[in-house]
Amino acid sequence: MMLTPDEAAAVALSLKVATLATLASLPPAVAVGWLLARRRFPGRLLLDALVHLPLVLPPVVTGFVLLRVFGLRGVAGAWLHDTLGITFAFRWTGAALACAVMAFPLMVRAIRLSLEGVDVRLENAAATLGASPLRAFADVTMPLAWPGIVAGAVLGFAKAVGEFGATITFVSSIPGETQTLSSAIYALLQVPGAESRVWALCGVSVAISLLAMLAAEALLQRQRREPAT
Amino acid sequence: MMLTPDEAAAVALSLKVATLATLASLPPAVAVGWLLARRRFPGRLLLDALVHLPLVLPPVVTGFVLLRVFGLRGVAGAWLHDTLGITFAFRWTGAALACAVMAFPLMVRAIRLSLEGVDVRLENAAATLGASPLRAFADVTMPLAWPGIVAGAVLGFAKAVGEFGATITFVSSIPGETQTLSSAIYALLQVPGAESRVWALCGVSVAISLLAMLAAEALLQRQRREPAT
Amino acid sequence: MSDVVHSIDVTLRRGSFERRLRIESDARVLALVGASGSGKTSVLHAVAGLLRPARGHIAIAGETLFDAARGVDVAPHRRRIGYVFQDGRLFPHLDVRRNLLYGARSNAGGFTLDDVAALLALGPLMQRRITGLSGGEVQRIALGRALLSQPRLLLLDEPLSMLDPDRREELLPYLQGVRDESGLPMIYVSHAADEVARIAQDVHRFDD
Amino acid sequence: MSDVVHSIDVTLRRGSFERRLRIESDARVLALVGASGSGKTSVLHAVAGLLRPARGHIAIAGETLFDAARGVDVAPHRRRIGYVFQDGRLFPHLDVRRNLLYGARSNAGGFTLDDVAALLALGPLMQRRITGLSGGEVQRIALGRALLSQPRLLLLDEPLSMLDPDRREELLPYLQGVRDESGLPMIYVSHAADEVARIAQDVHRFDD
Amino acid sequence: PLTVFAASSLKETLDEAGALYGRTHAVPVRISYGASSALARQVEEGAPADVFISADRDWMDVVQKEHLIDARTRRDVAGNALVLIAPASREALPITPRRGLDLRPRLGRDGRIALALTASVPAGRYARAVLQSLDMWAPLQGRVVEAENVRAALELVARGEAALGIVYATDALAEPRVRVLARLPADPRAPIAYPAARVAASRHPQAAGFVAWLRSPAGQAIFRRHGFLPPA
Ligand SMILES: Nc1ncnc2c1ncn2[C@@H]1O[C@H](COP(=O)(O)OP(=O)(O)OP(=O)(O)O)[C@@H](O)[C@H]1O
Ligand SMILES: Nc1ncnc2c1ncn2[C@@H]1O[C@H](COP(=O)(O)OP(=O)(O)OP(=O)(O)O)[C@@H](O)[C@H]1O
Ligand SMILES: [Mg+2]
Ligand SMILES: [Mg+2]
Repeated sequence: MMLTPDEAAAVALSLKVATLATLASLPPAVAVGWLLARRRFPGRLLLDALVHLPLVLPPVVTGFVLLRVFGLRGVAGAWLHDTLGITFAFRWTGAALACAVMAFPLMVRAIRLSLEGVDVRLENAAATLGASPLRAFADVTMPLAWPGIVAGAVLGFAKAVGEFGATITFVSSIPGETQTLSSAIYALLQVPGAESRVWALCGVSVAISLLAMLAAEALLQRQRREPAT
Repeated sequence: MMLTPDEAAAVALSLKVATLATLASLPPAVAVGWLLARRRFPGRLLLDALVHLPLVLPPVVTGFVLLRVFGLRGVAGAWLHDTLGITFAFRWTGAALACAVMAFPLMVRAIRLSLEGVDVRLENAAATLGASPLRAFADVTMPLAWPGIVAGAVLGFAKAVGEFGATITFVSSIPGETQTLSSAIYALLQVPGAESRVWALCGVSVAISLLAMLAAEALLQRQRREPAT
Repeated sequence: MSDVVHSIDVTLRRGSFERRLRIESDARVLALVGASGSGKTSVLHAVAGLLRPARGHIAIAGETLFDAARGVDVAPHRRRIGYVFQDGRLFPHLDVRRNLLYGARSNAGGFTLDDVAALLALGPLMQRRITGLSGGEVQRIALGRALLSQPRLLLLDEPLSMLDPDRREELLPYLQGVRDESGLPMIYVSHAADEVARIAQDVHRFDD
Repeated sequence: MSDVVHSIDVTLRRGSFERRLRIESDARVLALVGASGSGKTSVLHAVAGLLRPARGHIAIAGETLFDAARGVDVAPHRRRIGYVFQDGRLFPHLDVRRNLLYGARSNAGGFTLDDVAALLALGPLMQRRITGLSGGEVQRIALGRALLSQPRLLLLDEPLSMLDPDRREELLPYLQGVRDESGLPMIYVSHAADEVARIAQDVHRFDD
Repeated sequence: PLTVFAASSLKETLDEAGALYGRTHAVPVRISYGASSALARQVEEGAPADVFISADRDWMDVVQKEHLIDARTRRDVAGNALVLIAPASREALPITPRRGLDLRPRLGRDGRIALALTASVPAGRYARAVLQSLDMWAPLQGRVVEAENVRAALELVARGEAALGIVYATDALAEPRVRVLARLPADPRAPIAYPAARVAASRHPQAAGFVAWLRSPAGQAIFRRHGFLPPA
């Protein structure tokens, strides 16, 4: 199976977008996951709901909201453009933003779940050994929540590869710039008789995610503890 | 804000669909999550990949595959219809099937993560107390993995409420039969000047999920253990 | 009764740890003593069916629990063993009462919840969650839970190590009573020489 | 030195458990003894800063760690306390060596990894994962880890309870040495009367 | 009820037509909107549709070839035209499309022109074909943003995210936030048409009648009011 230049560009773009989206949203996902797992504060449920929003709303709506906020004419978009020189609209970075937003709830849930499972007593032990709360978090909490962080990253990456509703609504589909693998597949689906190409591209999509999952398993294996009896 | 009869029907349908999708996919999600968490078998990675598929592919593709497989002329669809009298095609049950498939990877991940965190030593303790593996699973493993099961159900429910790409492709968007809240929102997005109705329906969508999340928090609270020091 | 009660001949392997072990004893209560890390807990695990020996056999009170040669390996939940684990292993999602009653069988003449609770002074803890229990409380509940399952064999891994002398003084005679009245076979691991001397009729020493 | 070393006057609350406790002692090594559940571990937690007293103060060797009235509450990680927990609390994601070295400081004349490993016979375990360690092994590593952090106060919660008599006979003199040479204050919880008698200069008994 | 599968871009018009037909013919009409491609595939899989209305002829041809529609009932029920639009918020002079016209000056330094997906969505395909036939396509490379559907392209222009856009005349009429700069000439080889037909498997007695009614003066009046052209 040969890819057309546009399709090859879409594959490369999807990889880039999904990777950036996953890496960039991991730190805030850990932060929010930690807040939800460990802190009780007013507005906690609101934060929880907010995080879930992109899951609950049709992706197109999320894309539409992104357009309004981060578009050239959007409140944040205009400001970012004018003061920091950052533009999301019609750029691949915008695609990454859309994917990150869509993947965020999945990542937060997995990470939060893992953090909830970390034994606070071990963090306390680290504290008696001189570790500041931040150090204890880095030395003990994070490594113990590792499976959840990896799971969150895998889910997020897979979602980012598959996402297109929010992406196409926010940054449209510009070949070579914002046309991801998924938007290419979507477009092909509407062309009579193009089914075989659809399956070919789906195969590429699946292969990418399979590789990501293999990488994740490898990451987990390295620290998997043999179960006790 | 008043809902039109069609919209009210869509809300009711979404509730029905999301509830059925979540409940019906929970048991297989637990089973698959357990397999992935606890068993090493040939094809494990394949199963893992298969489960993630609906996340990786654009929803429309998943819907298309469902249509081909479970449509009235589809292999499985025809068989189910002729022998068991079950029809998914263009029925609300089909919408539930689509939502269940789309939500499945999210549920499995959360559940698997929790199951991996359950201390095998406690299951062993249950065994010495006379619990068969199945009993130990029901008495010890499941309750300890409860946070993950609830998290999986919440994610799945939220996803089922928000899902429309696969649904609309599989069962269309027939008012009163298969038009869910999300497909109604999507249709409205196509109408210039209908934005206020879009936001109103989004509000309903968010409210539903918020309620689900509140219910989940309550479910978790009931068994939340105070952390040790 | 001069039959062999404990007949154990196994090779145990856990990672790099490997040990051949032979015990033949006609004592009801057998004590295992030996250095830390010598394999005492591993033996109890093997008897309970939680650690499969690389070879050999395990038969207690005439009943074969494991025999590699004959392909016998009774599932742990069918062995009817009351195992007080060294690390407690209470179920964190159940309160104290439900922990005690997990696996409990009613048995004419057997242990009852009220007896056990009174003996182990667990009354005030009954509705408590497991988190926050003190070390000795955990140990007492673990012991109670094992007794209430009406086992046909008791495995005790340092069951009194975290108890104060007073409590220990109450429990030892009780365990002696169990030994003498019910004739229940026991394997008892302890580092306390006095305990071993008072409860065990035979001592197997692990030479390191 | 006849200054007050341990000056503790606190009210501790954990769920339904509440206890007022007053200790004034000028002994370097103070033992806490008392029934299971009487609050010994809770006191150590309070001294370590892991359990905030409802009121009162804690001052050890002239340093105020907690004082409700004056609003002093030194963060746990600033208290420089070596705490051997009753439940071990080794880090499951680190191997034995990295557990020992977690929090280790180099200190002229202080404890070194080699000394501690030799003393506690941990050499062969260095590269091992935590899972699968025996009860006594866990206890020894926890002790080693606490010593290597070069603490200014040692809290020992039944640190030898799972060790065989031989090992205990090696460790007790060592702890006595630590007491006599470094002058490190210690609070020692144990149910073993002989241990207490040999290491502690003052005993606080919890009346239940 | 009479079940109609119709292209999304017909929503307001058909909602009105369906309601009117329902009232005058005493039959409830329910309409499922979607992409023509998806609807055609659903008809292939035995969807309970009585009438199929596509946004282009290609997908209707696909189902007709498979004998899934009653070819005798097939009719184009409306036509449409493409218009070049700009945000109403910005001053913009009308444009006269002509061969080789370079639109880039009208886009500004980094402005974009919004179309529906040019490879697949009918409106996008039509737009691209017209631009190509006028030799206006090549200079726009790198300036085209392709939206999921024509209404999304419309929204991009309405919000000022894109400086120009090409949408249906009907879309521009419904959206006050855009102004029409030019009406693009029809491409005689690919006329914009909305074919409707009775689904072959339908047993609804009024299916063929509904298609015919859409061509009737009453039906056509609604299409006209929403800016559609009469079927060619
Ligand atoms: N997976 C493993 N890999 C290597 N060694 C292991 C593994 N699991 C257990 N061991 C070792 O097996 C030995 C025996 O352990 P066991 O728990 O039976 O000792 P024990 O006699 O009960 O000691 P203690 O009195 O300290 O509880 C220990 O040295 C332990 O570290
Ligand atoms: N959250 C809680 N709610 C109620 N009681 C609690 C809670 N946490 C701890 N306790 C109780 O506080 C008491 C003191 O516990 P602590 O661990 O200090 O006892 P201890 O003296 O160390 O006992 P042991 O010798 O058995 O280890 C125990 O009875 C324990 O059950
Ligand atoms: Mg042991
Ligand atoms: Mg204690």
